[in-house]
Amino acid sequence: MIEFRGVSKRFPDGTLAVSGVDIVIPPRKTTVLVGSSGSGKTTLLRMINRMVDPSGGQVLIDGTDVSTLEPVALRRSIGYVMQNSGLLPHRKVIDNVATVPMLRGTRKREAHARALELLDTVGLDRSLADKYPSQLSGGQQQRVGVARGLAVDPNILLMDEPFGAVDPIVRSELQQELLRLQGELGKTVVFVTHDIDEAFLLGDQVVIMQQGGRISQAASPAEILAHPADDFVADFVGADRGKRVLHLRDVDGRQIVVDDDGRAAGVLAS
Amino acid sequence: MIEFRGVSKRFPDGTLAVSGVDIVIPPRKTTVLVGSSGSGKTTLLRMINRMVDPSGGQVLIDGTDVSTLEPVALRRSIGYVMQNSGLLPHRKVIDNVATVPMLRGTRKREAHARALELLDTVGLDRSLADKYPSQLSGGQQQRVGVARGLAVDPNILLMDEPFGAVDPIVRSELQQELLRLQGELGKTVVFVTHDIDEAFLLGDQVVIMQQGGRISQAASPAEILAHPADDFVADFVGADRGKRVLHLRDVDGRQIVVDDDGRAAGVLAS
Amino acid sequence: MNLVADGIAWILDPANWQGAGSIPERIGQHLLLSLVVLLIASAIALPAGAVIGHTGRGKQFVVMVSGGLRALPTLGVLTLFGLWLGIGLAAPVISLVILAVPPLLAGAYAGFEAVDRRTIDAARAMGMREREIVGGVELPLGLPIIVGGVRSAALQIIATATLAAYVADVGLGRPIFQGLKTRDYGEMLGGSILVILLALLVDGAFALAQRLVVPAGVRATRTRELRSRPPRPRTVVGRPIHEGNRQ
Amino acid sequence: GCASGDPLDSGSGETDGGGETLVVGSQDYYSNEIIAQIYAQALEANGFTVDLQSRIGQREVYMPELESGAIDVFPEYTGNLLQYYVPDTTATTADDVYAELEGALPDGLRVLDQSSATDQDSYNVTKEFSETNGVTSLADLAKVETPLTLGGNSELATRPYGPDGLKSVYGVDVAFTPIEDSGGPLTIKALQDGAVQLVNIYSANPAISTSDLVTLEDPEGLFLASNVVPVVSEKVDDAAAEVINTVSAALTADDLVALNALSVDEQQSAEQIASDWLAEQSLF
Amino acid sequence: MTWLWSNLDLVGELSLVHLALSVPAIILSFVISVPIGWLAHRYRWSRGVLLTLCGLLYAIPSLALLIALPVFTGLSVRSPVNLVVALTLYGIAVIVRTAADAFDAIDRDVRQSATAVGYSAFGRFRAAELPLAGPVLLSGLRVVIVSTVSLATIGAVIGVPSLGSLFTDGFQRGIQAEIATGIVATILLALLLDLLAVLAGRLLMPWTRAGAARRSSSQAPVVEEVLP
Ligand SMILES: Nc1ncnc2c1ncn2[C@@H]1O[C@H](COP(=O)(O)OP(=O)(O)OP(=O)(O)O)[C@@H](O)[C@H]1O
Ligand SMILES: Nc1ncnc2c1ncn2[C@@H]1O[C@H](COP(=O)(O)OP(=O)(O)OP(=O)(O)O)[C@@H](O)[C@H]1O
Ligand SMILES: [Mg+2]
Ligand SMILES: [Mg+2]
Repeated sequence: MIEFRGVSKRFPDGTLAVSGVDIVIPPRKTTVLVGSSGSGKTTLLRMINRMVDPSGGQVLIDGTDVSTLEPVALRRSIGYVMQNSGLLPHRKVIDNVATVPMLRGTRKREAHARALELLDTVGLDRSLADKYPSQLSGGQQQRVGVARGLAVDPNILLMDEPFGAVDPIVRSELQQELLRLQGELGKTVVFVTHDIDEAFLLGDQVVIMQQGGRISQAASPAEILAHPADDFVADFVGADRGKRVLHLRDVDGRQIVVDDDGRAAGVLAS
Repeated sequence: MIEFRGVSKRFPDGTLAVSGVDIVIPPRKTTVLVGSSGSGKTTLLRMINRMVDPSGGQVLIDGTDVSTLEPVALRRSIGYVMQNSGLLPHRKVIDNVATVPMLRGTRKREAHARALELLDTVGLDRSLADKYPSQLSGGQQQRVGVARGLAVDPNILLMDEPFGAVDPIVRSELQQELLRLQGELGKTVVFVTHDIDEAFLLGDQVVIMQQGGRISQAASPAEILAHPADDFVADFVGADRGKRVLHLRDVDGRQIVVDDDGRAAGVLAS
Repeated sequence: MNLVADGIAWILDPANWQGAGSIPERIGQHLLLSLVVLLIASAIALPAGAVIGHTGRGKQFVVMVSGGLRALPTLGVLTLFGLWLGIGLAAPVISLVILAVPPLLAGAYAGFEAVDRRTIDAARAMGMREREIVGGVELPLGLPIIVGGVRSAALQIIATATLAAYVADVGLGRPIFQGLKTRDYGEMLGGSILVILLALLVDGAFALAQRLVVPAGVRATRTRELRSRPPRPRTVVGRPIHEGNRQ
Repeated sequence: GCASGDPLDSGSGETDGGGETLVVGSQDYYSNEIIAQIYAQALEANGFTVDLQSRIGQREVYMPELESGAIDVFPEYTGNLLQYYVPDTTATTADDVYAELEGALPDGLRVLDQSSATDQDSYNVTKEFSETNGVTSLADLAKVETPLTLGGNSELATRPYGPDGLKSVYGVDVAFTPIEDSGGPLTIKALQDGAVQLVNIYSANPAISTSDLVTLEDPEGLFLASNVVPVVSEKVDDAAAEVINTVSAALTADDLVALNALSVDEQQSAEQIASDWLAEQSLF
Repeated sequence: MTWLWSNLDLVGELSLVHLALSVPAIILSFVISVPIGWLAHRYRWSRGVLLTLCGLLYAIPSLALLIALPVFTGLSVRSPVNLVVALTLYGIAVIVRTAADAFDAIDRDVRQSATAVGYSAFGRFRAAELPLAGPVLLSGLRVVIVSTVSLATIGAVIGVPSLGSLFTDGFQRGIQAEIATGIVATILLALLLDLLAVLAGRLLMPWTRAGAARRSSSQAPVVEEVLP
């Protein structure tokens, strides 16, 4: 369990990126932070592995204040996946995946063997192990990024817009893959996105943030849809799909679901 | 009316970006080209103003083969809006908007007066006229880009992922603005996106392209949803939202529309 | 250290400030020579760099020429041309021009190259002609880097123009050579100090110029680069048809 | 061949106490290099180990090294060297100069026998200039109406026989243009092009005859006699001195001009010229 | 040509001497500049000072530096070490800025991800920053190689033998072939070392080739030496 208690962050240049955040992130579930650009999602996420230290409040992991933990050791125990994968471009795929275990002292043979297994886990062919990141497609790179995040079998996996830079089709594939993986592994996943659809798809808990790093609502997707906490949330939830108020319309005998603007959203199962 | 007749494009390096495209783009309507990355959308779009010349086939505007037209004059008669706005960073907003009219010989006073009107048209405050592009937000820059595209009152407006790099909320705002504008002005708009939602929202006609620059289906959104031409289209149309097959579920007495994965899509109007 | 003091004493000695070969005269010669060289080299290198940067063709040429010319030892070129052309300014001017071309070419090329391709693409799509793009977009946006190249060249010219004294009775190289050969190290260091001061002064002036030529709108962005949010990576499509060259 | 040895073994010959290796140096001047080569090859032929360091620049650079013991043998010129130590010397004849030089050298350095070969500074004009102005001696220059410019290495500007010496001894006013090739082709070209009217060329320079120059007489003894003389350190023992003295005795003034001609006109290397000369003289 | 054939030994010897002068200077300036460049990159405030100081070196006429250096080092003017030190200083002037830029140019994301996976500060420098700066550092090194080899000839004027001796000697004796040979030999030497550097770069940075196969745009810039 990760807990934020009255956490704020003001950067040296005066930007207030996060202010007064109280939230509990339940274990073995996926929590998605969603909000528009600059709303402090990344900052919040990075406080968990001490890439950013809060200027006020506390971040607790299983009851321990992270500020008492040694940052390097802490980071090595937490998986981190970012947009553009953040792979080291000068290391082969397998070395990238094996980085953290080897930093923690695992022997190269073992670390590589485990890395190969992880490639299977994330659905990559083992033949890619000896390639450099630049020789992979964006989607493949992201998978490697996930494999690297899982390499030390961490309890916590932080993902910062991991699918932000890939194709819609590939993104959809990766999302399904993540759902499958999470079903198998049951990590505590904290996932950042600015795409409300992705948030609703992946999140057990969705945290909607607004400018200034305040939390507008934190709840399950259905709950948020049914009872948006305020106009901002209602707007934000609706924003990405025009309106979320839907109607049924008959087209050639099929029930098409359309929104307020008459735009097609899908087909009702018959 | 813009017409593509058996148009192909093979780049000097051998890439076949567009192959055998036949399509008619109706006047005063919005046609959206949608497809995943590399499917040839941009290439197709740029054939209209001769930024790319087809290696086979013809592109006709109102019956005239564009290859008989002088490229510079042609481009000056067609509006073009791109991602990242493509504004000249060293010119003030007003000069950016007035660029093409002034290239065509309009006097500075007139061009500036017209540019100010255009700022109104796209919903920008006139006080922004003397700012530089870098001093505007991404959304404002895109509006300036649209204003610039409209500056010579062109019949045709080409838009290449104009809202690709902005925030979801701002994007939604810009989409609404474009719908309003198009309602008022009735240009022939050719719009490129990789976002099927955006395509369905904006397009009178939606053209779905697949790898290798072939057209899978060109029809109205509802038509595509109801009768996808093939598995690729069905997949693509569904891809972006998980699945488009929807069900109704009761949450706290409200009818929530969910998809196959149980993910919330919206609320049915009661 | 007292050598430096000797150098300063030489500079301050009023006897060195008058008559033939006085300090002001040497400085004037040095500056004039440097200026002439810079102008000639610019006339050669800047247009070439601009063309290559604009078209994107011939990048290998820039690498080769700037590498090759840099490898040309100035002393060798100077002596070779000195033998051909005799004493006087011709040989030093030629060898200094060769010295100055690589940074100028590289600067001009890099300046044009550095302009965001998407901006140029947009300008072309709007219907700007190639020369309008060069003059109205690439030149103003690339100017800071181009001036950077000129600055770098000017610095090297001024420092190396001392070698001109090897074959011509010109410039601040004279006291250096003379001091060297007569063991008057005060004179030699005095000359060197003057060259360094001159170089610093000119460098400072160029640094200022470089700031001034940054277009206003571009300067405004400088402050906001704190975070990286790359937009979806995308290709710029096609080698657009330039005006006139119909196929 | 044994030209420059290990490049990173700096000039400090004292590094190891072996004592056998004699460091022979030469000026940055081709003629001097030939003589140094002759010394070196003669020493080697007689069983000495020699490290030849050619082209060490001008006197100002190498003299301190000789004084410090980093160089053991150096071909020098009596007059020029004496002026280096006694700028206001009044000696002009070869013997006077040699005698005074012996006393002027700092501790640790001595000169061996001087050779009859000379290579002294001399002022030259073109034959045409000589004829039109009727100038054959430095004294004649005073009556020339047109302004005169003297060309020579920049150190000439401050030498006692430079412009100041011309003025005080012969009453001749000259401007000075430095040409840094020690009376080489650039100097001669400048003279022929008329950029200068008067040039300082070493008397052993073969260009004086090949380029049809006239060497002006020096009735007042402005220039000191300057004979080739080896300056040596204490490391040079009697046996080595004997070898070098033999060479000095054999080298004549005409020889030197001829050797220089081989270098400039035939473009032979100093090493080659030296070994040919030694073979021809069959001294050892 | 005849001059060259009869003096091949001399040219070969001088080339070796020339190498022995320039290679240490090249290596030294590289080894010294990388940490300085890193400092300039890491601590913004130091950047202006460090880069200006290094740029200043460039303004010192080489002859003056060669004569003045011994005052500080106590070496003899024509000691090769003296020349090596001077060449090293000029090399530093060229490469420090490139080094700083090389570290600046490292993708922020990669840097942050290295931090995020738990590299210590030094571990990150060694395992990520240094290799990633590699291609740009190499381009800086190549400039230093070429300019150092070319500049080393200047030593001939103060009596340090090198290929430059062919210039001073050829100049005095009026042998153009000798000077031309010196020039060509200098260029060949520079190109040879440059080639070695490129090959070493390929060997040490295999990923740059792998990347080039896919997208050629992300290579090191051609142009390094432009002041900001
Ligand atoms: N190192 C920093 N120094 C100063 N301000 C910063 C820094 N990092 C972030 N900020 C500012 O803090 C605010 C929140 O940034 P953050 O990166 O957390 O937003 P975000 O929600 O992740 O946005 P995005 O969707 O663009 O990634 C922004 O205004 C940002 O400019
Ligand atoms: N100038 C070019 N030379 C060679 N190939 C090119 C060129 N421009 C585009 N291509 C290739 O042509 C194909 C189609 O490119 P295009 O940019 O039209 O795709 P797109 O659908 O617009 O993609 P995106 O969504 O990424 O913008 C791609 O494979 C691309 O790599
Ligand atoms: Mg973020
Ligand atoms: Mg595109």
